[in-house]
Amino acid sequence: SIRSELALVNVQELINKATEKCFAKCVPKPGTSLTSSDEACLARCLDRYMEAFTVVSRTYTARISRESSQLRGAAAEI
Amino acid sequence: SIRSELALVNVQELINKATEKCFAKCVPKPGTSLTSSDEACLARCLDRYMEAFTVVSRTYTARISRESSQLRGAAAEI
Amino acid sequence: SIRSELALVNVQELINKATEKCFAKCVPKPGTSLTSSDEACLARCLDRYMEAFTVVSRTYTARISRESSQLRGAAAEI
Amino acid sequence: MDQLQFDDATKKELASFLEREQAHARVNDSIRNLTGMCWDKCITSTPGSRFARGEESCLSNCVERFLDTSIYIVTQVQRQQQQLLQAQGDS
Amino acid sequence: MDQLQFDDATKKELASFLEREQAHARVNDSIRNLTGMCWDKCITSTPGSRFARGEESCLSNCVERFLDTSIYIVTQVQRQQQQLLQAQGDS
Amino acid sequence: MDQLQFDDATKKELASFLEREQAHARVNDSIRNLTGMCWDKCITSTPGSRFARGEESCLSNCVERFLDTSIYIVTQVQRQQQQLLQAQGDS
Repeated sequence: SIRSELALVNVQELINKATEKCFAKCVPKPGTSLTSSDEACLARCLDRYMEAFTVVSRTYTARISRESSQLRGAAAEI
Repeated sequence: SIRSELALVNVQELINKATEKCFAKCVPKPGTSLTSSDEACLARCLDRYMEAFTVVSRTYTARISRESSQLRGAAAEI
Repeated sequence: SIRSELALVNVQELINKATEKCFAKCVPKPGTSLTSSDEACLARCLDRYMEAFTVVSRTYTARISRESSQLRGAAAEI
Repeated sequence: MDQLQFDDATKKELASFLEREQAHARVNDSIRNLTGMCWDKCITSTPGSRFARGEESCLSNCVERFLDTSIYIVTQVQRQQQQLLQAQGDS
Repeated sequence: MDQLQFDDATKKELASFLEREQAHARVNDSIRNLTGMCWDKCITSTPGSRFARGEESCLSNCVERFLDTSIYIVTQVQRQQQQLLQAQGDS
Repeated sequence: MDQLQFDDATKKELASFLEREQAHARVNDSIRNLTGMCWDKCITSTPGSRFARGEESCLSNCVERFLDTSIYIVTQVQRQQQQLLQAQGDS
């Protein structure tokens, strides 16, 4: 369906962004292999990135619903 | 019309860019509210950004019309 | 044809990227004209950028073909 | 690739479905972009097994202040346009 | 979503209108992108009630030198391609 | 803008041609993006008449390690999803 395809695209783009940000943070000087300490950094970075996404998502959604209930309240007063 | 819709998109993207650039400049460490000095910085930043847009637009347009009149001049010589 | 148009778009976007990167590197403080030393820097930068593109392209393609032959090998074992 | 024929009610329903999905996609884009931008602003240390002190509150403040900024700037633009229109009316 | 039928003259006019609008949109995109890029290069101080010394001339120089750079690079690419073709013709 | 009619074999061929071209375009996009990203990471000196010591190997290592990173992260995401599904099955 269109809906699940859009959701998939969203997840893929989120993972691409996490890959880009975590590569920048954890592999500043790319060597001849990914060391186990690089991988440990990447795993923690991915967890933090997903947590950051959750925090941003929660804050954004709460703000939008707060604003729109204010708008409805203002409309009711007219 | 298509024309006014394109113009609207252009203005919206300009405002989005100004918001992004001025947030980066005026709110480097986001706190629990936007202070009045943050807002003063944002107002000045917005004015400068729009002025920068005008300077860039004027310079770009003048250059393009200079280049195309040169091209026409060169074509006339053949 | 669609194919040659796609190839053209690819080359144009590569040149745009090279222009952006080399302008950032060779013209950090834009003056009233492009000096001959700016131009010499731009020429070398363009050569290096195209060489970088070749290195990246070769490495990427080799890796992809290595991975897909591994996949085929793994599939044959089943 | 056959031509589909819809009656008017179905067309309306389809249009409003697509509109909702597009709005949804725009919200998702905003959240993804804000995550990237606020990550760069707030997460400056090497990633640990949890957020460093102040990083999580920085993230939510970053979202709230960015939205404040966005509203403030749109309001400023509208105010300036109104002043422009008024000045034109006066002259 | 009804099928529209245009005669050839209208089709041509429509095509050239769309072309002009697309060219216009490309110019707008370039100006917006140049504004962002030159802003980062030239406006390094905290925004004041007017541009700081040298900022405005930096902005217009930035646009002019970027266009110079763009022309220079395209010329270089074309020259190299011609040399390549000539070398192929010689061998 | 006339309506074209294709038979099924032609439609299939066309679809697979477009798919191949799209895959090709995606590879080109990836290579261009990687070039930009690895250029910023590896080429820090002023451009000379050849790469500075270590720059070329940095470029190819950058591509290889980025692909390693990409595979590692996708694997991590899949592992976490499986653990989530298992935990749901157990409860």
